[in-house]
Order: sequence, then C-alpha cells, then structure tokens
Amino acid sequence: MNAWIRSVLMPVQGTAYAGRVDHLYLFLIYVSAFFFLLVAGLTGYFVIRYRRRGPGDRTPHITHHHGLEAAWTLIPLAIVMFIFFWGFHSYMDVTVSPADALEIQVTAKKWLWQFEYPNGVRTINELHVPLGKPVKLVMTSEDVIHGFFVPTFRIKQDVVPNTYTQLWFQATVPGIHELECTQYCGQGHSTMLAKIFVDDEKKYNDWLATGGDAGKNMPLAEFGAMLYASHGCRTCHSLDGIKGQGPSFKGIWGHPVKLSDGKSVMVDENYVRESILLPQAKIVAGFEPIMPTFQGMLRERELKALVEFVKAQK
Amino acid sequence: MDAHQTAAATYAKVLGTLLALTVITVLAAGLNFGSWNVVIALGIATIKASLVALFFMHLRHDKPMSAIIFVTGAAVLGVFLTICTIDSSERDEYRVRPARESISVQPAPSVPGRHP
Amino acid sequence: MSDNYLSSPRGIKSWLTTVDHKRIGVMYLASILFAFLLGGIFAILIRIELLKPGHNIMSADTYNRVFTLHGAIMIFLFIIPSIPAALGNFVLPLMLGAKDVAFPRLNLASYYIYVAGALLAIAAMVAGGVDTGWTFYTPYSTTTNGSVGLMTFAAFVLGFSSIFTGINFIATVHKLRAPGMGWFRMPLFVWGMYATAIIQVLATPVLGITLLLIIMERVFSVGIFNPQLGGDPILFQHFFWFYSHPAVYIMILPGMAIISEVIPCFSRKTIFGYKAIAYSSIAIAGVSFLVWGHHMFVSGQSPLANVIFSFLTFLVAIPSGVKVFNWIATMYKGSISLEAPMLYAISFLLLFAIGGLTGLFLGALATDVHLHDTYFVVAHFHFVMMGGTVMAFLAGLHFWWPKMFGRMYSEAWARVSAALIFVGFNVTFLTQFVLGSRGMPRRYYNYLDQFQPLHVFSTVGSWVLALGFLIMAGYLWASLRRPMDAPANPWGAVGLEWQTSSPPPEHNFEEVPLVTGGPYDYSTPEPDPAEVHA
Amino acid sequence: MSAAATLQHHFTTAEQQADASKIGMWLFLVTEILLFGGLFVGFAIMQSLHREAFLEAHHHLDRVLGFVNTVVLLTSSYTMVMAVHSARTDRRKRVIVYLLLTLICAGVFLGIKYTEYSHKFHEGLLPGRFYSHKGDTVPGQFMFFSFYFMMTGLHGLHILGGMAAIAWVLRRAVRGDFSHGYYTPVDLVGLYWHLVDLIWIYLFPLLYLIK
Repeated sequence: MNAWIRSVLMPVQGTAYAGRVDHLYLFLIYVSAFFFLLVAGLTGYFVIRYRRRGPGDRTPHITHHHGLEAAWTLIPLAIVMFIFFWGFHSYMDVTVSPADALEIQVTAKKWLWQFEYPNGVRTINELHVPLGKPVKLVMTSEDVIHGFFVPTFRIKQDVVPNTYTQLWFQATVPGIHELECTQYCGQGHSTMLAKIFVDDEKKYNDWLATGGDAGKNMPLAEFGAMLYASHGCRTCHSLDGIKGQGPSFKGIWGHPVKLSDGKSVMVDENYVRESILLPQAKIVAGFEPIMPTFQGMLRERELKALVEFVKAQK
Repeated sequence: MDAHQTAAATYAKVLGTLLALTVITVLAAGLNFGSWNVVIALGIATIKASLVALFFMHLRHDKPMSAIIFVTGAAVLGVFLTICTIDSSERDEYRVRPARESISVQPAPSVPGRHP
Repeated sequence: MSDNYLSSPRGIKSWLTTVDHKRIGVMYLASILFAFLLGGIFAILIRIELLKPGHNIMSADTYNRVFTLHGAIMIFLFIIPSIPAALGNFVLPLMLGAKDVAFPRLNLASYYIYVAGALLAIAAMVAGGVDTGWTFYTPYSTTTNGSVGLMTFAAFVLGFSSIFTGINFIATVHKLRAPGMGWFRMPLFVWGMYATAIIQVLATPVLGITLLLIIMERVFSVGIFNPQLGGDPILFQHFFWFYSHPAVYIMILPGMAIISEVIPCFSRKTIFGYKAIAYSSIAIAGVSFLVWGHHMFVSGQSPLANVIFSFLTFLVAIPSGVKVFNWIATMYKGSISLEAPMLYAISFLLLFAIGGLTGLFLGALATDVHLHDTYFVVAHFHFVMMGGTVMAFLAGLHFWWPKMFGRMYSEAWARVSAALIFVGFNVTFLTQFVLGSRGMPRRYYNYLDQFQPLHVFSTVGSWVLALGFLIMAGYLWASLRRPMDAPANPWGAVGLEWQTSSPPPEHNFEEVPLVTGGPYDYSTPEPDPAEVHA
Repeated sequence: MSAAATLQHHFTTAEQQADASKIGMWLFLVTEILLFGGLFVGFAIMQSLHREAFLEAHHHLDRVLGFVNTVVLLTSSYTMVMAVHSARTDRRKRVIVYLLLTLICAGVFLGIKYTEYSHKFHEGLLPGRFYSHKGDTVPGQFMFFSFYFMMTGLHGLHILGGMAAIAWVLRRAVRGDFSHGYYTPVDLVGLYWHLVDLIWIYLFPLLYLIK
C-alpha cells in the first residue's frame, strides 16, 4: 500500500534523505485522508440522515459542548505539533552538511546552470557526482533569483544573487536525475533544466580526470549540436527562423547582419566566436543585450564545434 | 474657565518638554556612547512620540478604542521590524560583500542607462 | 414594490453618485464579476497552452504575461474585493440593522479608486504587459521590460480601495449596531468581516510601501532590493509576504463568514459554538501576521526563521479546523435542505478541508522543501482560494441574490451548474497535487513529457469548470429579466437582512429594528443563547 | 451651523457620529504608520548592512537646519492642539489664529526643507543612480540618500496634504462652522497633523544624528 502510494505520487528516491521525506509525506497523506473522510463522512451522513422532511421540522437548540470543542481543538493541536517536530527534525538533516563533503560551486544565470569542480573543471547544464558520497553545493546567481530543485533527491534551494546558499545530498541511485529551476526567472525559466549524472566513484574520477571532455571523439558539427542543446543556446536561438530572445541561427552563416549601432557585420568564424565570448560587443539590431558571456567556460574545441554547428544551419 | 486654563497650560508644558528633549538628543549625539547611541536617540524619540500621542493626540483622556488601535498598529510594525532584523542578521554570514568600489559604479548588465 | 433601492432614485447619474451601500455593493459586484470573467479567460488560455509540452497557442513571453495577469487580476481585482466589497457592502449594514455604513462617501470613493486601479491595471496589460508573476519578486521585477511600474502602481491604488473598505467596516461594526445588538448577538458574517477589516487596515499599507519601493527601484535604482547595488532581494520577499500572507486571510475569512450564515439557515438550526467561531476569526486575523515566512522556506531565509515560521504556521491551522468542526456539528440533528447556497456551502466544506489539510504538507519543513514552487502549491492555494473563497462567494451570491435583486433564479439550473463546477474543479486541481509531488515546477511554459497525461486531464477539467460558470451566467442573467417577485425571506432565514423587503427600500428598514435575541434562533423552542451561556 | 445640521442621516446622535469619525481617523493613522514603517524597516536593515557608508553620508546633512525644523514642527503641533482646544471651548477667533500659525510653521518647515534639498541637488547628493557626488572616500553612500529622499519626500508630501487639510478647516472656521458641539473636522485634522509630527520625531535622529 505504502509503496503503491509512493510510486503514484512521488518520483524515485534518489537519496536516503528522500526516503525520510517520503515517510513524513506518507504520514501526512494518512492524516489528511483520515480527516478528510471524517469531514466528508459526517457531512454526507448528516445531509442524508437529517434531510428536511417538511416545513414543520423542529430542531433541537444546541449551542455548544465544551468537551467536544476542547477535543477538536486539542487533538489537532497535538497532531500538528507532532508534524512540526517531525518536519523540523528531517529538515535539520539537509541544513547541515557533513564536513567531508565534496564541494561543487554552482552558478545560475539566465538560463543555464554552471558547475565548477574542485580541480577547476567546469560544466554547463551537466552535474557529475559520485555515487554514495556527500556532495555540497555552494550556489550563487549572476542575475535574478533561480531555484535549484532535484525532485528525486527531494531537495530545493533558491539561488540568490550576492548570496551563497547551500545544499547537500548523497546520491544513492546511479543514473541520470533531472534538475529544474523553480524560481520564476523569465522567458527561459521552463527550459532552465540540467541533468545530474550519478556514477560510481571510478567512473566519476575518470570523467573528472579527462576534464569532462565528452565530445572528444565526435565530429565537430555533431559535438556542436550537443553543446547547443546542453548549454542552453536553444532557449533563445531557434533553428527554424523564429525570432526568440536572440536571433535564429537558420541561414545566417555567410550573410551580413545589421547591428544595433547601425553598422553591419558578416557572420563568419570570428563573429560567432566573439558573440559567444563577448556577447555584448556586437548586438544584432532589434535584440536586447541579455546574453551571458561564455568566456572561460568553453574549451577551444568546443568553440570550434559551436562555430561549425552554426555554419551547418542553412 | 479653569479647565481651559489647565489644559492650555498642560499643552505649553508638553511643548516645553518636547523642545528640551530635542536639545538633549542633539547634545547626546555629540557624545559617543558606543552601541548605546542608537538606543539613546530612539529612546528619546519614543518619549517624545509618547508625549505627542498622550497629550496632543488626547490618548490620555480619550476613549480606550483610539489607544487600542494605535497600540495594535505599533505592535504589528514591531513584529515586522523584529523578525526582519533577526533574519537579516542571521543571514549575514552567507552574504557576498561586493567589492567596495563596485557597489556604486557597477551597472547591472541587463539594465541599460544606470549610473551615467 | 416600486419603492426600492434599485428603482429609486432613477437614472444613471443617481447610480454613479450614490452613497447607498447597497448600490455601491451592486456596482462592486458587477465590476468583480467582470474581473472574474477576464481572469477566467486567462486561466483557460493557460490550460490550453499546457495541453502538450512546447509551443501550442502562445510564446513563452506571452505565457508569462498571461499567468501574471491571471494571478494579478484574480487576486487584486476579484478575490480581495469579492466578498467584503460586493456582498459585504450590501449585507453588513442590513445585518446590523443600520441605515448605511459609517462613512458612505468614503465607501463610494473606495469604489472609484477600485475602478481607477482596474483601469491602470488594464492599461499596464495593453502597454507592454507584465511578466513578473503577481508576486513581483526582485531583482526580476526591477530589471525586466514591460509595464511593471504601471502594474505595481495599479496594485498600490487598489490597496487604498481595500483599506477604505476595511476602515468603513470597523467603524460601522463599532458604532452602528441596532439597539439591542451586543457584540455576541452579531451574525458571524459580521465577525468575519470585522476580522477581515482588521487585516485590511494593518497589512495593506505595507504592500503599498513595497510596491512604491519597486517603482522607486525601477526609476531611481534606490538599491534596497537590488543585490548589484548592495540591496537585499530576500528582504523584498519579507516585505511582500508580510502583506500577502495576511491577504490570504483577507480572502478566506469572508468565505468562512458566509458559510457560518448559510449552514445554520439551510439546517434550520442554531450555529454550534458561536463564540468559538467568532473568536477563531479574530485569532486567525492575529496569527496571520506571524506566519508570512512559510512562503520563504527555500528562499535563502535563515534556518532559524524557517523553524519559527513553521511552528507558527501550524498554530494557524487550529482555528480553521475548529470552524470546520463547528459547521459540521451545526448540521447534526438539523433539518437540511440542499438548495443552491447549501450545495456551494457543502462544496466549500469538502474542498476547503482538502485545501487546509494539504497546507500541513507545506507547513512542515521537510516536505515543503520538496513541494515548494511546484504544482502542489498551485493546487493547494486553488483549493483554498477557489474551493474555499469562490465556493463561499457563490454560496453567498445565491443566498442573497433574491435580496439584492428581488428575483429568484432557476434552482434546477443552479444545481446543474454547482455539480459541474464541483466536478470540474476537482478534475482540474486534484491532478495538480500529483503533478507537483512528482516534481512539476510552477510557472513552467514547457515541461517534461512524463507530465503530459496529467496536464491533459487538468485542462479538460478546466473546460468543465468553464461550462459550469457559463451556465451560471445564463440563469442569473435570465433571472434579472423576470418580474420582481421574490419574497422578503425566501429561505426562512432569521437575520435582520431578511426582515426587510426584497429588494430593500432605500433606507433599508421602514423602522429601526430592535434586537432581542441571538442571531441564529432557528431552533424551536427558542431561548436566548446569551441566557443559555449565562 | 447647528449640531443637527451636521448629523448625517444614518447616525442617531452627534456623539455616535463623532466617535465613528474618530475610530475611522485612528485607523487611517495606523495605515500611515505602517506605510512609513516599511521605510523605517528598510532603513534599519540597509543601515546595518552599510554602516560605514550611512555614517559617512549623514555628515552631508545639516544638523542645524534639521534641529530648527524639528523645533518648527513641534511648535506647529502645539499651535494645532491649541486650535482644537479653542474650537472645543468656543473661542472662534483663536481657532483661526492658531490654525494660521500652524500653516505658517508648516510653510517654514517646507521652506527649510527646500533649502536643504537644493543644497543636496547642487552637490549631487541624489538618490540611486542619480547620485553624482565627487570625492567620496566610502562607496555606497547613494543608498543613504535614496532613503533620505524617500523618507523626507514622503513626509513632505504628507506636510503638503496636511496644509491643504488645515486650509480647509480654516475656511470652515472662518465661516463659523465649529462650536463645542461640533468640531470633529478640526479634531481629526489635528490628529493627522500630530502624526506627521510624530513621524518626524523619529526621522530627525535617524537621518541627522545617529552614528
């Protein structure tokens, strides 16, 4: 019964903590079900049992009953205090991270997630963590407030500019987990997603040692397509010619574009490269200067891959 | 009319006290009491405010309803101030202090035209 | 029957310049129903867009504007003024045996301020739109484009309308009760309105200054909420929720107030635990000022504040629970008939119970961290606001409709409509509890494929809901075209408002009523409850 | 004007009407307190975050002018309460004199405020993004001036509103509307005026004196 309710209502338990949250959740389901059935049952029973039989119905004059009233004040009070302490107790587990936790820096900006590992490796929209090890996230935002939410881990924390907020977890289920932005942040809010890769320690270490260079064996344009999807480019730049927050990539290669300062520029390797690294330098006419810089976040090969990808969008 | 004289005299005395307290608060601001500076300044202000409320606004002789409304409002503001202050100081350790010079000159990237 | 408040004096001008609380109530009613229609259209658009992931009928930018407008219109233009300003304005003086509210001109001013605020809000919609969500969180709201300044100013103006209504009701309750009507002979509707008015007066000004600060931030970059300038965006959330949590009780207390009238009337029985219900209204108003931080458990607020707010939040559950049990006990051994107002009251009981119980999930820290900012929250507050307040509003509307307009509506159609609304509502929003628990965040234009079946279900529910409201619009409109033949007291109710004709004369009562007993003397024989207590 | 003529139809006695008005006014005053209260809370928190900048910035304010303005406003409160008192005791001429004195004090207050403001404008001590004062050693002082202008500005608007209200009761006093049986408007305007004074009592030390 419990397992069935959990499977219907909750996602997979990706951490031991998730199990503790679900425990309380299930308890609350039962408490709610009990009280709802009490309310609905009594209402339904009274409506039928005491339905109006005629205009001459006489009803007793009952104004109050101290015992009953005390009971339905004090019993719920005891129950909610119990729930409070339970919720408080479990919550304390997520507020204090273990001292030996692996620390990963998280930076959120419209509309992507950037992760930096202790050895300096950086990834975008992909978080790799070792299985069964405590991981502590130190998070901040570069623009507006974002929300870091992993449903399978049952953790959530807003990511606030000029503040370091923290979270920690210890993943127990290998595989891919979804990360979603939960604090409304504008046009790309619902596509500000990332994937969390939980791998055993060896695989994680191998990945970290190679610097997370996933695309090293792919052809450039194909690698670029992967980066286009994983690095959040698609949030603003479409491939089908529809104007988003930024210009579409369709058919721009090799053609001049008009800039907001009235000049125009040819879309070539240098221009695409500059637009990725210094997005504010040349703004296409009709768009806002809102693109974040990717300076220091992309390898040389990744830049080339993205240029190739744009080139391929005929 | 005696009552009239008394009331008018009271108002004059209250004004005198208020002016004296103003002088005191200015003088006290010249001295340094460390962290007590704020307490002293706001304490004197509260005494002055109470005098105004009790005498000029008649709370002392008015029906209690007026005082109840006034005190409730002040209490609600007190709750707001207290909790905001507690939370703000509790959060202090998490705050990123921007580099000193960046506070006033660094424009937010997405808002054009700030700090010309 | 020609000499009633609707027909005398005559002419458009006499309506626009009226200081009669009944006419102002009717004008408010028309305005809020229009706002409800507008907000409802936006709701349907949202649900259609969410039928499948990705682009369906609008772009992400449009979607963000639409959900912002749905929220802002429903809250500031519909639900906050709905019961107090429309129904309350009409019946509160009648219930007290008064000729009018304490400050009739202020009352009219409140209406025109509401209209001005509504026009400003519509102007903001047309001129660029607003994409901040109704919560206006900084720094998003201070940096985004569009007419955020105009919209916040509109909400600022609407705040004054709400404050003036509150001031009026408090003064009216204190000073204009009919001879013999002591505090504990007042109908519980009046107690609810009184508690609501306290919150309106004490909380709304803080919203006012918060919205002004947003405008200042946008115009001058004053810095207080802007992290780039050394400000604190979490402080904004404190400011905002300091108003907006009590505002939730501005919305639900009037709903509870109506239920306390409807259930005794249709059960033909004295209300159970009169004093407990009266005091619980005041208790809710008081505690409502201490729980705002439960909207901020994952905001980066300090853990200490989280624990304090979680504790206080559970306390506010108790008075609401007490009320529900008292209403149920009122039905015990009653003589229950299920006319439209009672159907809505029972809908309220069931839906509000779900809304309240799911609040426990959100008050407890550990579960809230998971459920916060997901569809679970969306479902929860729709169960409280729509399942609670709107159902109660509909109960009140059907209860007092004959009093307001002197005409009965079609009872058969009313039942059809009540059933459709109940079913449609549950299909729409019960689903969203599951969506939220499974990790569907709110304010999402696009979503993962796994959530689609439930979204389809929810959208279909919204159509059933819309159908129910369309039918209601139909039969209520039809009733207005019928001859004025409603009796003074169609439900056999005992309140003072039923002792005058339907619709009431311009000055409410032919002679000032003298109150000699309690407000719910339905039962026979009828001793004075005051004496029973003594 | 007789007491009966000023009784609105929905009240039964003049006392009931006066009480209701008073409750209404006090509720309104409480909304004003909470409106300003938000600014005070914001000031308190920002001051604690930027102590140095706020301390440095407040040296730009002129304590002498602030002090004089406090005295002027306290005096105006006294003249106002004397106006109310004179109305209650049927001294109609004195009502007019005291109301005029109050108006004059309010005018002096705004005049001094104007001098202060124009000095700040000249120096570039302006709120937020318009702050352009040169030669600061401590950064971030614009925030103090954001609050300075918002708080004194909102207060100044209330002074203006109060002056309009006083002018209105003055006109009615000249017309001879008030007597010991009916002086509610003078009373209520008085309450409002004292509240404006009361807010200044806190603004003065917070902005000009605190270190």
